[in-house]
Amino acid sequence: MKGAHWRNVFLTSYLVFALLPIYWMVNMSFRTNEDILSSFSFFPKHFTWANYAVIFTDPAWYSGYINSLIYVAINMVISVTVALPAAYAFSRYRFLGDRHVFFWLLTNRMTPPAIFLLPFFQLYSTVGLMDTHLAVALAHLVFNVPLAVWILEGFMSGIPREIDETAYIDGYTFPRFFLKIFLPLIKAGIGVTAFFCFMFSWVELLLARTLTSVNAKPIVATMTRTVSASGMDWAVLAAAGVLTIVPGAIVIWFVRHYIAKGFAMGRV
Amino acid sequence: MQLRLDQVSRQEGLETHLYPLDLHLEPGSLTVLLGATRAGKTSLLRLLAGLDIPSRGKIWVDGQDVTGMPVRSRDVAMVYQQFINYPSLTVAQNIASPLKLSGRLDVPAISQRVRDVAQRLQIESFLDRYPAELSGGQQQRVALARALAKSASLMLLDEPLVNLDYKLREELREEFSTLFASGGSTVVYATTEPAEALLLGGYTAVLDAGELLQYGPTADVFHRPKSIRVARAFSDPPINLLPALAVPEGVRLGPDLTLNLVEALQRLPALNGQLTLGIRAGALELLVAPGQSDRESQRESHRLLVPAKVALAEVSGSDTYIHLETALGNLVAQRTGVHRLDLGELVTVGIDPEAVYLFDPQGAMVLAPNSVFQRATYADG
Amino acid sequence: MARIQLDIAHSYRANPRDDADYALLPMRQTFEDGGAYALLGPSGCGKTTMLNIISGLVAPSQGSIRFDQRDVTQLPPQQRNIAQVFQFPVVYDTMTVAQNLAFPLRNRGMDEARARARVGVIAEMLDLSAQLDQRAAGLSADQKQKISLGRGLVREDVGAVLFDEPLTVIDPHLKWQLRRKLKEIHRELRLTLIYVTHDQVEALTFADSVLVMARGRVIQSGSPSELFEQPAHRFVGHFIGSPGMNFIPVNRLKHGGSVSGSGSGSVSSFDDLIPPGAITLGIRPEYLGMGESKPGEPSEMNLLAAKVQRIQDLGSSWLVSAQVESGAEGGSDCLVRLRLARDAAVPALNQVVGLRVFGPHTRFYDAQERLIGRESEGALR
Amino acid sequence: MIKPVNQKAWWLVLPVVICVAFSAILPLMTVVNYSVQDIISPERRVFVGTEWFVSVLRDEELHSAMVRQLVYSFAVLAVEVPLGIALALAMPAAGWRASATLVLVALSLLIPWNVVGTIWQIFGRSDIGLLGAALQAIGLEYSYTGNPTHAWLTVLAMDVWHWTPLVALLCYAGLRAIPDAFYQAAQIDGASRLAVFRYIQLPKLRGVLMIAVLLRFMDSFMIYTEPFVLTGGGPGNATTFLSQYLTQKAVGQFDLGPAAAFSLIYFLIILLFCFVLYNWMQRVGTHSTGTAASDAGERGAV
Repeated sequence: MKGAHWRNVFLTSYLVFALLPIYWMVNMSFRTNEDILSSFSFFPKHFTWANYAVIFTDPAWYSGYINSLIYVAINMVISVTVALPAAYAFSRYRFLGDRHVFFWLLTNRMTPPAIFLLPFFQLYSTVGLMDTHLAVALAHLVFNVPLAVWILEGFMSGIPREIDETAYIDGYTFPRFFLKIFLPLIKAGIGVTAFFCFMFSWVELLLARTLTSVNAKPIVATMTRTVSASGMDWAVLAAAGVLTIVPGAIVIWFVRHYIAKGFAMGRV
Repeated sequence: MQLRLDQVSRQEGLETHLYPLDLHLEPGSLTVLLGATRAGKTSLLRLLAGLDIPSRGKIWVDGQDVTGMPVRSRDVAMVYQQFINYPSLTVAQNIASPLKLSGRLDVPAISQRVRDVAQRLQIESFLDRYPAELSGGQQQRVALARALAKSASLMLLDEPLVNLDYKLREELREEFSTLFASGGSTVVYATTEPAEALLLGGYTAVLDAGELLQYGPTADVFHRPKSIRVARAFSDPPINLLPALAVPEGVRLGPDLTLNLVEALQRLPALNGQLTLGIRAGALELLVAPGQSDRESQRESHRLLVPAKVALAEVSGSDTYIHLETALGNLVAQRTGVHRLDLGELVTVGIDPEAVYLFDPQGAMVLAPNSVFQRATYADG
Repeated sequence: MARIQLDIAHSYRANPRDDADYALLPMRQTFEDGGAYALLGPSGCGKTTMLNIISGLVAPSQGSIRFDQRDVTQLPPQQRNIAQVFQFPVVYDTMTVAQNLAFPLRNRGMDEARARARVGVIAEMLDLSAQLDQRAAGLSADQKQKISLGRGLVREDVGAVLFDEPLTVIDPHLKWQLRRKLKEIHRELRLTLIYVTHDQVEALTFADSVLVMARGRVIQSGSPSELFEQPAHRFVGHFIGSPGMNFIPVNRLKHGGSVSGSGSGSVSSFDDLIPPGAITLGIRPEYLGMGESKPGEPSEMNLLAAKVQRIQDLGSSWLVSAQVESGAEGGSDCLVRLRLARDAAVPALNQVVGLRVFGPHTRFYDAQERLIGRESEGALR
Repeated sequence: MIKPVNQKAWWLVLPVVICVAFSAILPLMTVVNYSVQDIISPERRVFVGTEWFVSVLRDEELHSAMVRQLVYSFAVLAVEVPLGIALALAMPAAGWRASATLVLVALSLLIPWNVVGTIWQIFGRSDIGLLGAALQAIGLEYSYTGNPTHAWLTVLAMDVWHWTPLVALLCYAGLRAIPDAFYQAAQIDGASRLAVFRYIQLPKLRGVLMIAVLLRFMDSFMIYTEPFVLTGGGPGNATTFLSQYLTQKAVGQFDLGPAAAFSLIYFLIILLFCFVLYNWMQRVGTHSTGTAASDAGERGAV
């Protein structure tokens, strides 16, 4: 069929466009700096793991990853936990100012981190949270919690309210119903939400960099600083870059079946 | 459980779902809530369950005021028209959940009870499956099983059959009467279908536009509707209603079409003015060829014959409903069995004075066929 | 306008092994030009699959479909010149009602003027004229479904119009009007109409010829009254009519049939048709009569003793359930139902009555549940 | 059935309100506080009223940054929305190919924004980058560090590369939500591929497109990291968007007052856009979800 043919051509060409830059970085990450600068090639001539070795041996590098994973994890947990009950409230009840609160939450998702830069700096210095994982995790709540509420609310609205009522009639208390009956029903939603929280917290640079200096310094910051410092160690930088993609790639693989649904549900 | 509603009403925002009503259900009785969609059946059920709180009025259970009592602490079970089960639990766990929570029974007792109920509903073979793996009919059986297993003192069913196939509906409905009988709990059953109310028997409460119009033994309500509205709500096919002018010897339905009601009128105060004559499809006689009736018993004497044209012959179950166009207006007649009548075919209908209702200008019933009423005493049993 | 011939089998599995794997077992069917057909059966019987094969939405895994003489097996729906109406309303939200109705015509390049005229006619038929310029999105579910119906009927040149449970979302009181519309339309346009439903009311009312389906087979096809009077299979007897046919295990002796031991009757008049041995007697509740059995006197011949279990008042008639006691030859207990006319004598509860099971409407079924001696039309006289 | 009113529900929302308040409202208040003071040193601060606001609003650089920002944001929408829709239509509907494509397409969304920058930094360099080298090869004097236009285009290309998948996934989800009956009916009605898109798919996608536009507009409106890494806002100010400018002021020059005032103005602008789009969405949303719900209900009834 002709239509299908053109679709595939288009799709393939887009995928090339999407993957080529990434491939290029991967390619570089397996080459030495000299090789990169001297010759131009699609495949690593002198294939080497050296760049990765550097990262895995040098604490300055790998601690970056660990830090990032820690605060992303903290953020994910907090976001989902606080968002669950709120989303339930929004999906099931009307209450004073519900729509305003919802809108207000949205605005936070929409506010440029740049705006919060200063005050966060001040605030966290005064409460002594500077350069801690918690600081970044909390800061990222600004955009992740609204998002979590948004997506979960969508998933929950998809569940008939009669199930809740039946449970109450059967004598379930709210917490018990919520944990035993309701959560299993929105597993997918929780997965997708966690995925999005991970994603936005993992990719954010500005706040993460500003609120940390040494102990909680995230990989993203580490990279930017090496850019400025050492005379452009392209190969290692590329390797570092590749490694930052890996966790995301893994997570997305797990939620691949729900992700489309997740987007649909995200109050969309 | 003895249940009393006392001037209970329900508003949501501006719209009124239920106007103040009184209702009194005897322990162990079966009550059918009959009414069209949006008549207020579901609102009433939700009040009885305690899912909603009445805007005004009180609800008494065994003499104790439960108006504000939360659902959890009430002893009720509910079956929805959608097939509502806990998707994350197996059929067995679904049925067991209310028992587990009540904590009245120990584990072996519970599993025993689950098996019994499952057996009665013929789902024992699915106990380890998940609801999603079952057909609609089976899912609804699970929902029923869960409600029955709880053996709550009040059991509420909101059009439980409406989403099932025609035959499945018939089968389950057949089982209901025995299931309810065995339970001993007070049952309230909402439906839109008059036929269903009749098959279930018990008591019927007719609802229309948020008003409780009439409550009483089902056959009684059917045969002696208080008003036109009740008669309309409780007739399928729709009851035939004709404007009728009171005259000495009976009622005039049209130019030189007068129905002789002398005998009946002797039992009544003098009628006058514009009345409404009602006759149910089943009571309307259909003479396919003039002179020949499809009934043995012919009361040639006072029978009023009206020529008619067939608009549509609807076959429902084992009956044929014939929609007719006549000088008096559109009528519906019912014949047992499956009959083929072509659109436009010419027939004659017979209106039997013994079979008609009369309603006064305010719509209140003044005359009902007495023959049917006497027989109605057979009904409960 | 077309005569449709199917010679197909269909399975959704790659290589079906046994019958269970087939959605449709190998079958030949012919739909005559201009006929009104219904495919009736419980959900999962393959009726919708058959419909989609005719329309071309599904390609049969075996066999061929012919419209008149032309083989259309490989053609997509667009080129088959059929119309189809789906269970749930499908409207193009951004278009007005008129544009929706005109859509199939525009796509086939009919000129504005003619299209508009045609749309007018259809809108008139379905009384949508008032809404023609409204946006379809805003309308109620049944209005939307009317639009879908309209799009199905708007093309005059179609070979057939296919309906997949089109009245599911229509409210009950509107249903009969739409059924009538469909019948009128069929009479005017003489289109071939094929109508899928699980609801016998729909099927028997709408169709001249009904195909009763189960488990991927066509069990019987015939006119509504044939299906009612001459069920070719016990399934049909049970499925058509409500309540379904009564079935009583009987033992055919050399001379005279013995019905589950108690009571016996001569069936000499159709000896030749019925082989001796264990068979099943079928009779519809409408035709099952009671003999006079005054206490003390010996009951008349050919009566089957049964104990009255339940009496239900169906308003226009009585439904009596009675238990037939098992007899010597290990005939099992069975419950039978009688439908008695409003003015018939109604027995009392637990009274033992004599059932007149032999009559012109009595049927016999063999061990394979098939009607015995069907070929002799309206056999038993 | 409409949701019941229940004020107790507030208890469920409270945690969210608290944590967002802690990380949003408090900061905002400090911002307000700064914006009306001149902070000479932590000890010495002077109330200056609206002075900072006035000066910020007069700031030429800000104006140009604002203009650049708007042009950029609209360019982003103009490219990404159509491309995203096309992509969604082209993606396979089911099977392993579907999930594979899904993952590949979504990949770029999971790359830290500065790494995105880095990738393109490398990719675009004419000495070691494929893109740069290629463009050189075909005789273009391409340099995203030297030539403002090139820089701007590169940033745009990067954004398209980075964010089109979001639009695509949203639309993809929207498409999957359309019941088959619609396509079947269209087939029966003899609709062309184009008609199907025009009368079924596009209308059904309205809801999701709203979201896509909203998200993309807002996110592009606050773009910071990628250009920061790639071009550092240069050459000149060619790729200095609002966030860059703000950050320069706040962290770079550390003059808190103006930065705070700027932040507030920035925030209000965003809030305005948000409000308009949100209500717009609500209207369309209620409409489209309304039909969706009814469909669902009907499906529930079978």
